[in-house]
Amino acid sequence: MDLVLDIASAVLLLTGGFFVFVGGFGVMRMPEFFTRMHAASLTDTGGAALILLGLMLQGGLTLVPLKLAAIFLFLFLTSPTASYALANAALLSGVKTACRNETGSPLPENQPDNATSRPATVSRAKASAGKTAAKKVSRKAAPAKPAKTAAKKAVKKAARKPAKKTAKKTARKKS
Amino acid sequence: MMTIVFSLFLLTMLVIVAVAILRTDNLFTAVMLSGIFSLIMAANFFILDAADVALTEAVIGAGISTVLFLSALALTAEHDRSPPVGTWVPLLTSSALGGVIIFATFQAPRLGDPNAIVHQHVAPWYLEKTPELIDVPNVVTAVLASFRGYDTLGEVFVVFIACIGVMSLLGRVRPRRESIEEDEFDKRTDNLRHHLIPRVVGKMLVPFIVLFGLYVQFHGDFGPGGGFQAGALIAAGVILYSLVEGGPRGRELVPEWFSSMLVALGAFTYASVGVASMAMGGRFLDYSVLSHDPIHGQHMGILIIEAGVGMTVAGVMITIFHAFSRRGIR
Amino acid sequence: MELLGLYNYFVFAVLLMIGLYCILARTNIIKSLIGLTIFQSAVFLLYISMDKIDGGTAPIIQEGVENQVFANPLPQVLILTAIVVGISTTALALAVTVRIKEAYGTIEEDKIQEMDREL
Amino acid sequence: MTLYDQLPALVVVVLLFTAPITYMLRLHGFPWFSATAAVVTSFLVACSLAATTITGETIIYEMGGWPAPYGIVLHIDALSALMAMLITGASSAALIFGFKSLADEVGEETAPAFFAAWLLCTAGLVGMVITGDAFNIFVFMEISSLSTYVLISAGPDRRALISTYRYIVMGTVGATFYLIGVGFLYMVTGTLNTADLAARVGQVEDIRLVLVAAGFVSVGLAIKAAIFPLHSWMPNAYTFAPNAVTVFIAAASTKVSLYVLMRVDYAIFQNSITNHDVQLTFFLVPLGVLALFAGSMLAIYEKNLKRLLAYSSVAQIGYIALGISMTSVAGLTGAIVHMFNHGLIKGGMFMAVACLALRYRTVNVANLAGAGKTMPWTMAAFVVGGLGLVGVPLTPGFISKWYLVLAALDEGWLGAMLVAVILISSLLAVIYVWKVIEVAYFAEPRANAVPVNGEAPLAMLIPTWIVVLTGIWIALDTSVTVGLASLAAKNLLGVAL
Repeated sequence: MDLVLDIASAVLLLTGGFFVFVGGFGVMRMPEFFTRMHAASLTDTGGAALILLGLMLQGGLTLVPLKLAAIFLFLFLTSPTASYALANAALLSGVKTACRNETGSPLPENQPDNATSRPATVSRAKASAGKTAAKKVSRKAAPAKPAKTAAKKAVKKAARKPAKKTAKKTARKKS
Repeated sequence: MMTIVFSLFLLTMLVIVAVAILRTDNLFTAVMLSGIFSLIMAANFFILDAADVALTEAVIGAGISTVLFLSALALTAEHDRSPPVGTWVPLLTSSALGGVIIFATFQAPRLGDPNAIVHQHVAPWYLEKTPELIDVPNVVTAVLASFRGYDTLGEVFVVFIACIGVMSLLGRVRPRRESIEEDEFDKRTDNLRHHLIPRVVGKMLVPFIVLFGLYVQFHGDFGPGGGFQAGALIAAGVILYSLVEGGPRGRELVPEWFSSMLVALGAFTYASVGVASMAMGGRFLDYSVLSHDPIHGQHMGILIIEAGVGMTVAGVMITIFHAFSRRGIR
Repeated sequence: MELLGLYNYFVFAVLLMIGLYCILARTNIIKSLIGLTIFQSAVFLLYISMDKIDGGTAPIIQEGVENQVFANPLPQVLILTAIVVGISTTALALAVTVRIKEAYGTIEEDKIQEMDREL
Repeated sequence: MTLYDQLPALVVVVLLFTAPITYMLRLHGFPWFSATAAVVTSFLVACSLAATTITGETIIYEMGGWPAPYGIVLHIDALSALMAMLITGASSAALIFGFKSLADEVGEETAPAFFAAWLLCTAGLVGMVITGDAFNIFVFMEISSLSTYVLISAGPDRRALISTYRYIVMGTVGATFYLIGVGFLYMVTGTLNTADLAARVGQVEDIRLVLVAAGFVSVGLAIKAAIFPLHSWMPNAYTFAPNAVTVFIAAASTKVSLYVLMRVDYAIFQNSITNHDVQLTFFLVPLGVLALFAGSMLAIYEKNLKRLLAYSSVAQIGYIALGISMTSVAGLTGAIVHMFNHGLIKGGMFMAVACLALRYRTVNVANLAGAGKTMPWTMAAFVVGGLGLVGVPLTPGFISKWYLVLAALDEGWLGAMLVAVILISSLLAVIYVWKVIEVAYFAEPRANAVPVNGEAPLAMLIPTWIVVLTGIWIALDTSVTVGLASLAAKNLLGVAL
């Protein structure tokens, strides 16, 4: 009977170890913050859970598996919250994702003003900031009608500038 | 053999993190790395069979000291723009220091060799006599509380002075010059309020952390644990609550006067146990005179002083955290 | 092989060097304090690497387990005290740092020295 | 266990016990009163301990009832009793003297914290002096240093904060060096009790660790004792601390580290490291001579009166280091007596400076012009103290210099050189004392720097003059101080009594 237990816990421990390795490797390889966090949370959830399960099998019927279950429950509660808080703080402080969708253009939600999971108060402030930036852009573009390339450059610069400005403003307002 | 491999790996990690702390310019990263440094140090202690010390280092080194550094960072500038100054003199002195030590430790006993002098002289007496004289499973708690109780008394008063110092430095109402625009600082400490998820999960965890702290407090005689770890754990629970709920709510939960009184009460309890044993005819801190049967007296003495230590450490950590977080708000 | 046994002491020496260098070379007060904590943690490592015995376990005596080899409890007691001394000194130093920031407006030691020299 | 047997523990326990009480009861004026009561009782207990140890008897008190190498043991002989008397005496004098000057510097709100820290500073210093356990010295060293940081940071000037920060960093590095030294000693002998260490260090065969341990302990204690090259924290700490605090720490705190250096060097390393006395002379004599000259020169060019006295303390600590380096009974007696006498002289002078600061609101030497006329009694106390620094007969300074010169004479050519150094540095002391006297008595009083209402209050003058008169009294009747000191020197060197 304990041979089966040993084999099962060995398998669990190995896969857990593999998950941790992949997570660590992923953190190294991923291009920027959010994807890297995705890889790290892989270690937290998959790796830790499997290793704990493997150890529980080793523990037999003593108090040890109960304590390991308590640790598992604690981790099960805290690590998703931690990664949520981390992601939220990163998004608010204006960390931009460098990802592209298949067509190569920046992902729609990359634009700061229509960000998804933002509590109501913050997004209203952001929307107003976005509108003023847009008004400024149109005023600047209108008078320079003949130098179309200059306007296009201004628009592109303005688009980039407000993104940076609003990000900085929200960072100051938020942090 | 396995411990050598594990400790080899962990010690190298330790040095890498220490070098990273030295080289990074951003203070925020340096504080986070120092938290990781303490955690690896705690793992190292566990491998070297020091369970109590590993628990203390994890709670105090990784937990409380990171929180203190972060709250100090919130009140001061965050970036360390200055490059190292005149690197020759510090480099010379520190490498001379390191060289002397490495030169000396060639004659030191190897890790774990049983016939080192350290394991011959005083330690075996403790291991034999504890079941006989004090009858407490955890020998470290027996030595900490009874055989060398005078050291721990001094220790409790060191923590007591830290609380006095922080209160006298940061206690008074803030002077006219703000170190940082105060409304922005309010944002930082209170902005977690409308982060729904951390708030809900945090509030759910706080009771269990405090419960675990009390378990460690009274379990100190049987397994790794005791007054220091328990006090720091309870303080960690209260600090989590005031982080998640915002400073003012935290101060409502554990008011300022209560936590500083807790500190003075803890130190007073410890000293009065000593004086009580003097009054009962024994020497200072001699618990065996506290009750009819010496071993029962030892148990009672250790229990009371561990409670005193727990009260003091919890009170100090909470008072210091509130002193720092209150500093930002008028 | 026997050099491996001394690895703990070498790491202790290296950590002392890093801590002292960080205290002396860096002018930012909080960075020096982090250097101070590293400097103190190195000493904890020295004491605790003394208490290890081959095949020993944490010194908790369970009944019924015969001729159990235990690690040496004395350095652990000393280090429990030293850790709490370390955190108390750090807490006091951080409180002084906050007051220095309010009094001088900066926490760079060289700028503070200039401010004092003008007085 | 009569009360008489409990005395060794009581001298520390009284202070430790009242500290939380002072902090908890926040009645008006109560903190100062409870602190003074506790310190004065502790002073009386220390005097009774000195009375028992003067007969040559060493008191051993086992903490918690556990025998010597396993539990912690208090080891009180003539030297520790003398030092305990110095510490508690200086602390009670500074507290009684400081009632008015502390009232205006330490607000009502922080008074409980301040006086609890004062009690714990005294308890830490006394605890270091009477304990017989190497690690316990570290714990009480931390208690006294942390509370000294708190006391200094209570200073009104903003520069008190930056000097506290520097003192924290240097003090912690010093204490950690001492901890490393004790760690190596423990690694080599397996015990922490000083008497047990002394017995077992001799049989150690790998001598390298013992040498490195001696090095670390000496450097750590040199930082805490502000011996010359490692003294940079002291002048600012003394200058910007509240006046009453400077009186206490100038008289007692650096002497305790010198006491620990003496006890560690002579009790533990003397009979274990071969030709230890040559190494000690090689380590302490250059530092002492350097301290004498640099301290006096810095004092001569210093404008701030408190920093001037701090630099003169660096020079006087050089004398004590010289005394320790001469491994002879006369040399050690000279060092121990000078620790006690210098504590008295410097305490009295800092009290006079505090009176001047209270009235003139400044300690700049130039602004104190004409102080001799407006505050005659205070300046007279300062002048007597200054003569003590120079070592004029009839002052305590003369006694200690006499024993140092006696010891130096029988050290051959090195001794002759030391005698010359002692005489030259006494002349340098004349220069910087005269500089202050000249400004006080012969210069025209400045228009703007007129003191509020003349002489210092009586409540401050009486303690100052009590300290100055006790100085003169022990200069005349040296039975107590020199008696205890020579007894202690014989104990340390293991010479037959």
